[in-house]
Amino acid sequence: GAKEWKTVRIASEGAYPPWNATDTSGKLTGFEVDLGNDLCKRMKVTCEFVAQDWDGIIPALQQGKYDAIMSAMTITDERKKVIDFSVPYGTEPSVFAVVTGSPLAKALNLGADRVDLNDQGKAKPVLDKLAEALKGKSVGVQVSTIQADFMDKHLPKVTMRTYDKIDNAGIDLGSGRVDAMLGDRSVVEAVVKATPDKMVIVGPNFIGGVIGEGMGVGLRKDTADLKAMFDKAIGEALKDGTVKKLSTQHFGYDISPTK
Amino acid sequence: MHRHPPVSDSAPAAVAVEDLHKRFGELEVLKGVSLTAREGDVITLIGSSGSGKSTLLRCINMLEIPDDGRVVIGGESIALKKTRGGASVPADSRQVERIRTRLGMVFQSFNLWTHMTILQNVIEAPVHVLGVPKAEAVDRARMLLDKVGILAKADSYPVQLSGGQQQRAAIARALAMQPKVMLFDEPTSALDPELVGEVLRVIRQLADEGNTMILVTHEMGFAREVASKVVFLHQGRIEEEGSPDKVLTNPDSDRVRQFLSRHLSGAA
Amino acid sequence: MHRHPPVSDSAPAAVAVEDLHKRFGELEVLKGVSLTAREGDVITLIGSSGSGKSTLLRCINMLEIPDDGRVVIGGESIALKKTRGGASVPADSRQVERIRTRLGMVFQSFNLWTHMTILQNVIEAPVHVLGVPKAEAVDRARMLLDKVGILAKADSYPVQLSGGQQQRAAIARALAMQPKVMLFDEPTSALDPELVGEVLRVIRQLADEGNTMILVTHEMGFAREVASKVVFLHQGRIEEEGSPDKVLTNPDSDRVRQFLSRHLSGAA
Amino acid sequence: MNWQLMWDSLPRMLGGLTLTLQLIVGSLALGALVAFGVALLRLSGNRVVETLAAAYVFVFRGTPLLVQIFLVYYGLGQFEFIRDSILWPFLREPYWCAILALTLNTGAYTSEVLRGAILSVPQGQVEAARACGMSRALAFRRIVLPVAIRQMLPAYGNEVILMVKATSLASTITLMEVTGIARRMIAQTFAVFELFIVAGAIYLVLNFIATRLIKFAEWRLTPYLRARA
Amino acid sequence: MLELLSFGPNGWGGQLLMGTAMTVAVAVSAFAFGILVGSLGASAKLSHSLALNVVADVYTTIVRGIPELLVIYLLFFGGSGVATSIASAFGYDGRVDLNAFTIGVLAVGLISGAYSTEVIRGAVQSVPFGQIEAARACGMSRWLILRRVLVPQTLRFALPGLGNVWQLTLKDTALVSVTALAELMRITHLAAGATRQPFLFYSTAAVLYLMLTTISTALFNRAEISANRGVRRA
Ligand SMILES: Nc1ncnc2c1ncn2[C@@H]1O[C@H](COP(=O)(O)OP(=O)(O)OP(=O)(O)O)[C@@H](O)[C@H]1O
Ligand SMILES: Nc1ncnc2c1ncn2[C@@H]1O[C@H](COP(=O)(O)OP(=O)(O)OP(=O)(O)O)[C@@H](O)[C@H]1O
Ligand SMILES: [Mg+2]
Ligand SMILES: [Mg+2]
Repeated sequence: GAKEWKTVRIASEGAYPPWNATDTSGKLTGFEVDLGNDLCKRMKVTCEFVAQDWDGIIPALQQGKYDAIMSAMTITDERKKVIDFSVPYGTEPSVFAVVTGSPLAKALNLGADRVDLNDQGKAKPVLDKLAEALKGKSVGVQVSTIQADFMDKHLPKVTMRTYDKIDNAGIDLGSGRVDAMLGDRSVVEAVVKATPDKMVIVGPNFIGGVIGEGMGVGLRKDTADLKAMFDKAIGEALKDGTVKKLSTQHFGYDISPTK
Repeated sequence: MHRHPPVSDSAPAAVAVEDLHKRFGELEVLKGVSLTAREGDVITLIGSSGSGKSTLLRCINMLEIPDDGRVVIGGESIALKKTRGGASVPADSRQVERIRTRLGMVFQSFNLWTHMTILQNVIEAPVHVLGVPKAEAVDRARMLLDKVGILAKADSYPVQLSGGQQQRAAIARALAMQPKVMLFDEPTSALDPELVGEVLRVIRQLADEGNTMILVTHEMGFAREVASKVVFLHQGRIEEEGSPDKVLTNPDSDRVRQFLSRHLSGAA
Repeated sequence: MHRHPPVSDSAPAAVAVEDLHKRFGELEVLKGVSLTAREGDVITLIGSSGSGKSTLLRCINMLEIPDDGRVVIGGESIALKKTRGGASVPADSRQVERIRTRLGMVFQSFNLWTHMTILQNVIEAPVHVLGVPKAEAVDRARMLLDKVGILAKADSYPVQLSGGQQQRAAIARALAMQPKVMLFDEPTSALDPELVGEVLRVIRQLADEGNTMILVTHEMGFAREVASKVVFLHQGRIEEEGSPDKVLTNPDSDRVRQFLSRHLSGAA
Repeated sequence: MNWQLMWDSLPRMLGGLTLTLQLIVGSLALGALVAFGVALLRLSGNRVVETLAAAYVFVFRGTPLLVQIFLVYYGLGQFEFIRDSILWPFLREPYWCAILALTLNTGAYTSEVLRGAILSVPQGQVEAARACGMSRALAFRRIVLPVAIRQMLPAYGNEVILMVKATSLASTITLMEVTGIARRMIAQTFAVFELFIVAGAIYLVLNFIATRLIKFAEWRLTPYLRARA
Repeated sequence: MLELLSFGPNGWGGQLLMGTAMTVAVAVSAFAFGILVGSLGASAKLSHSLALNVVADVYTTIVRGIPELLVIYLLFFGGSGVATSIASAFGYDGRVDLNAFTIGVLAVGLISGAYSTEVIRGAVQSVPFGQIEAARACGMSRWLILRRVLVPQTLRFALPGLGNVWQLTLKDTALVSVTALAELMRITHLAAGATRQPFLFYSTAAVLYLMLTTISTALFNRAEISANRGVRRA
């Protein structure tokens, strides 16, 4: 029988600002925490946020240590095989960054602002050009991410280096061990901003395909009722502009998913 | 000179060893030894190096488990059983522990506990095995250390003692248990003549109080003085046994005669 | 009976100890000992337990560094210096090492190397210190082990040996270096009379070949047989020294007389 | 449990075995050299040298290996003069950074194990050697070291096992050894549990072999202990 | 930059301090638990029972042989299940949730215990046999010999090894960060991520770990000195 939801325990990494972070008093903060609290209010349940390391975040959900994940987790087909997702509450393109003035800074200017990987016809020529430009180069990504999938699928011949944290890829980009890095736009921006004048974001924003349909709430497969509740609450929050408001507050721009 | 009187045959047996065999790998060290020590007996084991004297003593308190034969202490036979591998082991380790409290042992290599002072070495077993109150054990220990002349070293650690001092500490440790039977493995090897005389006196006193002793020695003079019976061990067998006068002066066995003839008569 | 002849006073000094002092913390163990051993001398150190005999031997080959005084080996004085902390240390460790190759030592506690077989124990120093070819060292080692009667144990490890066998292995190890001077700390304590006679013969032979020996013993008979000079140590000082006949039969000192009177004359 | 996935992942993970083995053997061999040198320095009697050696051991024993790898790899690359030096071609490579960090780490631990073993050799054994006229060095080489090495084997066995596992941290600096590959596959399948168990089994087998080798060495080198029985 | 380490509202000082305290709490509990397990393991290994030998051997081989992270994951994901089924065997139904601290202590303690087993076994075997024989000859029971002779002497040989195990345990607690327990390493990750100052925080963590090491090394040295009394010549 379906259980009556009174409290919902939500896990977040707490180390991926501005999506989620931990403040100096040890409390979880960030866009997803604010949004999560809003969603819970709509669902008439009490929210309880739990910190959980990224590596074990899916298995611990399956184990029932908490009921939902809000941790900038992109909805992908692979992940859907093991857990359910709500409708997306945010989306972010993936982008490359390189060292200022490196030859790649020019070569990666592929003449497109936005590439939707679902649109194979348009994406193909851009990806070919990209592969050509990165031939013999190395790219740093974070382990277990959609960007790693992107490299595997679209740039299998390019050397990929995987890092625990995207920040570390940034450090190696700075010291010249990798030629480029690839990550979620907001996070890459933060890395670039932390080392002013040293790095730049180049090339198009990649969306769709392996980059996924955006970030959703991760849920166990046996809690369809909770998924329905989240879907409904997210729909409302998108409609009445709450998502936009919170996102502008945390990111400086709107990350609401575009239909 | 005070010689030890022979103990009457009717006195009860304190230690009886029957047809003991012990093997180390290929080497058969004891080849069927039988021996009886009655209450008040002082038995001296003599024999050449490697003849199995230490091994025999160690078998009596089960530090080595005999492959065959019986050891009976105060009428109680120590039960042994065979493991599947064919090795002998005590059937009941409680029994062995209980019996050992009645057997004192002084090792050829002393084996003082290095992490304890001399006093602690001496009170250790009385306090923790017999449950003697600490204060009482300390009093007795100091008395014993005084008796063997190393009271001044009570708070030293074994490494700080000379060889003879260690040996005397080992003797005091064994006496502190007030055992009915004492096993001494060359208790005077590191002692000078004066101290040998002192140990002799202690042993005699213990024997007079009805205690039983089995001791290994290389000093024939000491053997003659102290023993009620002398046993000569040769290649794992008893070659000859009897009163000191008999064995040491007028032995039947050629081997014993040869052994004694090599002895430096020069001394006195 | 073959007694050791007194060595003439004109023979060169093999070992000379001058006004040696040694302190362990509060305890002054040697309080100014002077002693000369000429080539071919066999000096026997006797004295009660704790009187400092082992310490004196250990000072001679610098296992203990004397606090004061000199040690001269074969005319060469061992140079000592003081550290800032006030402790004595050898000025030149090479010199000490070189001199030690001429000094053999048998320890009271044997100190065989447990990780080597008996044969390996004996050839170790000749091969690695003196550079004797291995085959030659093995031959000599087997000869020595045979001499002390434990050739059969050549491939056993020290733990597998009886006390007397270990002691004989230690003697063989010391002899293998063919030292000019031997220091023996109770070399017969674990030996039976037969073996004592054997060791006596070895020592005599070495002395006849002009080697020098200083040995600690508790066996007065042995001391009398073997020594060209007997030294009685008492509380860190030399109480009396002289020929065996003199010291052991007719001592000047009351202390020595008392020591000897306690000796069991019973033996022979 | 997804048994099929576990079975299928095995060949891919074994692809990282060569790299894992290189890291293990390389850092253990170099680490043993470092340890030996450092143990000698620590017993040298020279105050300055002893303090320096002790400081090295202190720092590398006192901080998590993860932090050490991180500081060696990301930290050194921060300095302009290192990037311009002749060392950069080496330090640029995560492979050499991993070997360097692992070597320094195991060197510190092993030197402590060795030092403890040296100090535990009974004094009488050393005295007997000195009394034969052996120099400090010779007595050390012939008596102290052989006894110490035998004595330290169990503790060194622990260290070897630790190093086998420690190589898995090389994945944090982008090396695709067994764990690196496992994590990459987790990124694709999210089967954390299954894939870590497969990787764990590979390390278990490696360690099993390592412990048997150490046990064998222990058995070969200590006939005198067996002699008791 | 140092403001980031301060104790003020914008500084991570308070968190780092609490993280350090948590690290110590986990490490000490796990080490103590590990010594207990290690003593049992060592006695099992030294016993004459083949079954106990095998059990102890399997334990040390597996727990030492697989990466620590896996042990922690296994307990993190499997521990509650096991605890729940144990509880239900005692008639309690409902889910037993082990908290992150308990899991951390159990996991790190089991790892630490496997290493302690080996250290203790080795130390027991280096106690000279004569010392035990002397105790047996006094009629001491196995337990008494253990307590009065074997343990004090073993301690002397085991202390350096246990010092190493302690260091290991202290640093293994860093891996418990995957269970999101707020110990030093996790706080460091978080602070580094939030402030984008990885070097500052990783170096600070290194210094904090070194401080813990300094204190514990001093304690171990004192223990060693007292355990070694009477061993070397005065
Ligand atoms: N390392 C040490 N620390 C403290 N005291 C010591 C040390 N070594 C020896 N002593 C003390 O020095 C004194 C002399 O010891 P030594 O070993 O020289 O005696 P000894 O004459 O050889 O006696 P024994 O005949 O019993 O062997 C003894 O009282 C002993 O306790
Ligand atoms: N653990 C052992 N392993 C193998 N052989 C041993 C062992 N213990 C003793 N032996 C052998 O058994 C024989 C008898 O040894 P034991 O110690 O009983 O002799 P002993 O008569 O006491 O000699 P000693 O007078 O020299 O002390 C010796 O040959 C010895 O080598
Ligand atoms: Mg014996
Ligand atoms: Mg002495």
